[in-house]
Amino acid sequence: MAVVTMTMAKALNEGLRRAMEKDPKVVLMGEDIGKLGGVFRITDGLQKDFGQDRVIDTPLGESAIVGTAVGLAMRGYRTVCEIQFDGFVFPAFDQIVSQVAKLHKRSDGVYTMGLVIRLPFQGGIGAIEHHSESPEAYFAHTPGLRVVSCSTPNDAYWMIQQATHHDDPIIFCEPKSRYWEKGEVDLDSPPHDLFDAVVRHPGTDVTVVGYGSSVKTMLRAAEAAAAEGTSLEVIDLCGVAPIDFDTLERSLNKTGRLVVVQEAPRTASVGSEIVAELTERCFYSLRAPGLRVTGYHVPYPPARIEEDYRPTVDRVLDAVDRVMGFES
Amino acid sequence: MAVVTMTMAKALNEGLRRAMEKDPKVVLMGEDIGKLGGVFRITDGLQKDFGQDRVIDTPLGESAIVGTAVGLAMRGYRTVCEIQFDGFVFPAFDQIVSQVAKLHKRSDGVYTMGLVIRLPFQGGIGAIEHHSESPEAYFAHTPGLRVVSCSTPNDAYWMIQQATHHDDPIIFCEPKSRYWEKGEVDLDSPPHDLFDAVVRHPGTDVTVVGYGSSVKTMLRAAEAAAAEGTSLEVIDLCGVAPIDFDTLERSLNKTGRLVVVQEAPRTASVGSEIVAELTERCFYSLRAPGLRVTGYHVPYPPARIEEDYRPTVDRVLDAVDRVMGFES
Amino acid sequence: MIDEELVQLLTPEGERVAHPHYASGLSDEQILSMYRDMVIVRRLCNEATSLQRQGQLALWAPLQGQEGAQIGAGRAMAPMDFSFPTYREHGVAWCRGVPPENLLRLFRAVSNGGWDPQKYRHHVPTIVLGNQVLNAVGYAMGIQRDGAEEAVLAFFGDGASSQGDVLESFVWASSFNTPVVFFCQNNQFGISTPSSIQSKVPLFRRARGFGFPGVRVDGNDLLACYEVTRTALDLARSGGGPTLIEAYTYRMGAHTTSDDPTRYRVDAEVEVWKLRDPVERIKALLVRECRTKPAVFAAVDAEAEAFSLKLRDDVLAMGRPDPRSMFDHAYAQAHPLIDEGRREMAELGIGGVAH
Amino acid sequence: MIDEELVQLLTPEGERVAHPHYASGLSDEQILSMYRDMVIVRRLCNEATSLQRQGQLALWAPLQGQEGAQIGAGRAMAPMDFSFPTYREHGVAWCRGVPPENLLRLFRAVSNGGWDPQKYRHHVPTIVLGNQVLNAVGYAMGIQRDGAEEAVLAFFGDGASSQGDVLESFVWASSFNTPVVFFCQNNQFGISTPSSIQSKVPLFRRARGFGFPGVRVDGNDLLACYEVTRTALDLARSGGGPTLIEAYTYRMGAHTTSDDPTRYRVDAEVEVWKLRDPVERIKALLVRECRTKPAVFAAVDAEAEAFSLKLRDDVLAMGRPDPRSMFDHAYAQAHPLIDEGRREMAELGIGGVAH
Ligand SMILES: Cc1ncc(C[n+]2csc(CCOP(=O)(O)OP(=O)(O)O)c2C)c(N)n1
Ligand SMILES: Cc1ncc(C[n+]2csc(CCOP(=O)(O)OP(=O)(O)O)c2C)c(N)n1
Ligand SMILES: [Mg+2]
Ligand SMILES: [Mg+2]
Repeated sequence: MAVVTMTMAKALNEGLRRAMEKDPKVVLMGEDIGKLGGVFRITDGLQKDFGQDRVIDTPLGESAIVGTAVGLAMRGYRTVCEIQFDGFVFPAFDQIVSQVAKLHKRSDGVYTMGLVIRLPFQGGIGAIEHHSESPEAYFAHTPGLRVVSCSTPNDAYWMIQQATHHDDPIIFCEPKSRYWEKGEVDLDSPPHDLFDAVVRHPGTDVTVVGYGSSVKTMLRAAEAAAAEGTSLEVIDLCGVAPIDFDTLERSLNKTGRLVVVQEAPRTASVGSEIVAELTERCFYSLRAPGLRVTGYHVPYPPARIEEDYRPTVDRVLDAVDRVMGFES
Repeated sequence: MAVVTMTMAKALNEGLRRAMEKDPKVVLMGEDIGKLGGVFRITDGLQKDFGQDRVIDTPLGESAIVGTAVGLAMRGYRTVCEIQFDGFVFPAFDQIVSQVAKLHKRSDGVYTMGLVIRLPFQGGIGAIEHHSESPEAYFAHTPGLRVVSCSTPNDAYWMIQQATHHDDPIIFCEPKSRYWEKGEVDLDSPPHDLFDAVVRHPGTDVTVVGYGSSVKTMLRAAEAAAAEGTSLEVIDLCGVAPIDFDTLERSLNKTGRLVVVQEAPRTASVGSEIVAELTERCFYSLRAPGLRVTGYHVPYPPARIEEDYRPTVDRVLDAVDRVMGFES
Repeated sequence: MIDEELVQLLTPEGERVAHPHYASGLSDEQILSMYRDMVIVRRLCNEATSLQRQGQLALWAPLQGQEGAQIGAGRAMAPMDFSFPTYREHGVAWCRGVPPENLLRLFRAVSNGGWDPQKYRHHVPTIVLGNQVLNAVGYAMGIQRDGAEEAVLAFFGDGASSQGDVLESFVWASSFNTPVVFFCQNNQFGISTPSSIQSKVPLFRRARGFGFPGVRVDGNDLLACYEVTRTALDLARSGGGPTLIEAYTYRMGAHTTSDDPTRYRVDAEVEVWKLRDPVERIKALLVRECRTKPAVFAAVDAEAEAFSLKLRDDVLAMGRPDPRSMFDHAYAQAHPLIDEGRREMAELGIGGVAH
Repeated sequence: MIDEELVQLLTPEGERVAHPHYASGLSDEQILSMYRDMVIVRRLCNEATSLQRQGQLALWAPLQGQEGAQIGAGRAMAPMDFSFPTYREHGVAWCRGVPPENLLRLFRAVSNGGWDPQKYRHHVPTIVLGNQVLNAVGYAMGIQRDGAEEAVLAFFGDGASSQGDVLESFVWASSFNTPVVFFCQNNQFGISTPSSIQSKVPLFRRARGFGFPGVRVDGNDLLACYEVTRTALDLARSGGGPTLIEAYTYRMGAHTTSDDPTRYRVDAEVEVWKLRDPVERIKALLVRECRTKPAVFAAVDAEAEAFSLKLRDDVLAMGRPDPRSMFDHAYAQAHPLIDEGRREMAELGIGGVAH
């Protein structure tokens, strides 16, 4: 079994390389992804090895990147689009919602929209405005789309391949603050199916659910809570839409307490969905209402104060205390 | 007290007229709103009376309609933008999310984005694709924006005025299937504040919450339920973001049971938010989990089968039965 | 209105005119066959309008006046070429072989598409203005990667020409030199909005500034539309890159059956354009030059009549879709919310036995 | 590279050249004063770059090489005109009177804006490429409605020129004949992407097809940039409608301090452009023609040096904002989720005493 240690950025790069090797119809498109290798170097070296026809440096324009990927999909190509930063996906929103999400249906299944839209998302890297957004709820809300997020190099390596070979359009959310953290990657077999939620830390008192950058925060909270005698079960969603509710339900039926963690603002979010759906599924098991630890309802703040916007270990523990306190 | 009977379409028209009379800085922009009076005739006659500078027939392009409205707002104008149909708001999504929602903040309060984006939304008129969407969750999720929806001519008349004079950007959702229904309009005083939820039918057993087109469905369900001995309290949100949770909470603390009705798909929706938030606020009052009666997780279907997609009285009653049955 | 920049091979009276770059190489048979196409799609359009009036269609978007542009462009395509229509290209769909009753499924509100786009190499309608033009450029990028000798014909209107998506398409098509021909039917209105609000200069001129040629053609001149489109498609297929064709024409009817054009235009204008009717123009040519007999025209009319009767029957036979079909093809792979929706509908007893 | 379409009033060596339509009317004092501007903003840029290297700024987007275009354009504006920058128009901001330390607030990540845009009639930065150009057209529509004699100057880059928003701006500006001047600095790169990928023909030509004039100006020629911009703004202010100015220039430095240009361009190219340095060009003119003394240049350098020291101090003095400030101005009117956020933060003990 080949296990290699690498960063998430490298794992994505290797995963894309492997997906391209496996299927000659896989092409990459985006701004500055060729010669430069992308601003995060995720596509580093791929244009050199696969040529300009498969790793395409595009003119500037997200609507066009996605809009042409739709046409390529009609022609049998699987395009992995890179959106340079989360905040720049909105010019493409119309093509995503009106075409990408609906064309499989509108063509009665004749065309599959097997394309991937890669979004470096969430904050925590000290960037300027529009570079730290968490737009996943918009896509999760949209029928026809799927959304995933990776939180480890191993998941990144495998999930980008699974997403590329998947026949539905997938918004692939990469927690950019984790790009440079290393981890072991098993090159031989995938750790789980693409949309499976993964228990990252087993526990018994509170089910804590999140994805992307929040996974690290939750794990640190679990450590801190353990020191205080509270056992957190940390679940990494991986599949943000659809959500693997069976795994969540199992956990919640055990713990009876739920905390959801996300950087995105709270209203009508993935966190809202998790709380609403699990309340319905596990009503009799619930010992407290599910709580959401989220970004505030304000535009993403300047980076110097972003750590007071993003969920912190403290805020997670605070919510844990509150759900634990509900019975006393 | 002047009370006049008119359609919601006419009420919006009269409301816009009054807003324009009151404030010369109010301008209207949109495709075909001038000479034609808009495809729904909401702006009928206004160009004739206020001139082409205040009722502007624009070139075709939603991003430009909203993008220029931002510039007009910087110059002190209050633009009421008409988006011809819900499904055509997405080309403007970037301007809405990146500029409209954020510029008040980015300018440290120097500029107010007091503009209104009118969206004829929801289905039920037998239209072709993209003419029956319910995109309100996207906007409700976005900090910096506000969302409202009217369900009666009286509300339409007053809410469009309140929205136009409001200093924050407002997505004004008009249930197009109700445009031609008549109701009494009190020309003298507004029925409620812009974001106030309104109890449309008092009841004691189940709190049923919705907005726009769903209000009629809920009221009919309340009638049917009453015949069976179940008393529904029907609440019209009016303010979709922010939501008047105090009113909902009061009702739910009384009934202990919640059903939310919306045409939009369920995942990460306004309905998810209501259930999640009210579960948190009213945990000990809840006798059953809040249920959501929504559109399915599919692209809006062809109109011949749309009534099986949109929440029906039957489906609402089914949910009512389920929350009523939870204790037995 | 008619200027020297306009490619014309036939006067409104059906007389041939010479053009320095274009000449019609169509045989009499071909012209007659295209005349037949025009008559049939016009008949189709009339039938659809009356079906809508009778409540059998939810909506109809008539093409009257644009038959010359659409049949000219549609017939200029090679079999392996691919077209991307809006919601009004009934004439093009006809040329591509889309069964007319399929064409009406959208308007009967029983489908959001209506036919197999791959089979006819004619995309299903795109209603969000401009979206399909970018999709067309992407499809053309696929052709390049496949090394195929094919071209794409992307349709849009004068209104849509203002949309960012259409304009970005110009950038991309030029940058990648894609085999795509942009076919803009300037029918002078986007619903009520005159094309002068979209552009103060003729639309075809826009192409130049994006680095590729633009041509304005008399959109009511079938022969000119055919030749200009064929030439542009040939160029595209052989690696010569994109062309923008502006077919200058006129929407004789309403925008759709929901529209009331008397609110924004005067009858006199419509009357003027009646004199430029693309169908009559070809008929005049056939009579004068090809000596086509009245019996032939009568036969075409009869065929169109029979065609429309069959169309009517086919439309009336289109039942309400099974509501459960809304779950089909929403996703290509299994999805829990689809399963759940199917289950819920079955429990509600909707749509017969659950599958 | 230099072609006859390019407006130039000064050779790279600082010698005057005649142009049929434009002539510089600037006095020696004005030229010297604009030279001073260029030196100071270049110094500002160097200081910001080293502040970033020292961890005092999160990012910096250098303008080196574009001083001629920016000071030329910025100084051509009338006081009541309004400018819409991207994230790189430090030179324009300087001309508008924006305090330089305010300019750095964005890059120190203590603000998403940084100054009062209304006070300086210079908008805060727009980072989503192209958005501001539509906003600028809207602002110009406001000017028209107010009957004011003002004009708008909208900045964007060669990369952004491909965005739908920029292209739609052209449509609207032409349609409404708005008093807006589009100023595209073609610095030949959008990060790593050469401008040839955005357009195969000179960008200024795009305007013509939208119905208004385009001009290409030597962006490293301060005098030409000034005259061309002033003329276009005058035209706009007097009802003549929009102009597109393409300032053909070169980004001497990296895209931002996060960028590594060695990955996508060769040193030789940079060296060539050093010979066209806009600051040196004016200095040469001043020496030769205005007989400016070395002491004057030394004084400017000294002033720039002092300026940069003060700037450094000002930046270092910028503390971390109160986290509670994130709730200010998120909305203009009361909002329950803002109140709740403030309350929650107070309970967490963040940011001192709750207000
Ligand atoms: C993005 C978008 N905005 C608005 C509409 C509503 N709409 C449908 S057709 C139309 C006018 C289109 O005019 P044009 O492009 O000239 O095509 P034509 O109808 O004349 O064939 C409008 C505004 C739409 N379909 N899509
Ligand atoms: C909509 C959008 N997409 C992508 C980006 C990321 N980005 C920032 S600058 C840049 C290149 C811009 O090039 P250009 O317009 O030439 O301006 P320059 O940086 O050269 O001044 C890109 C792609 C962005 N800011 N906005
Ligand atoms: Mg038209
Ligand atoms: Mg550039």
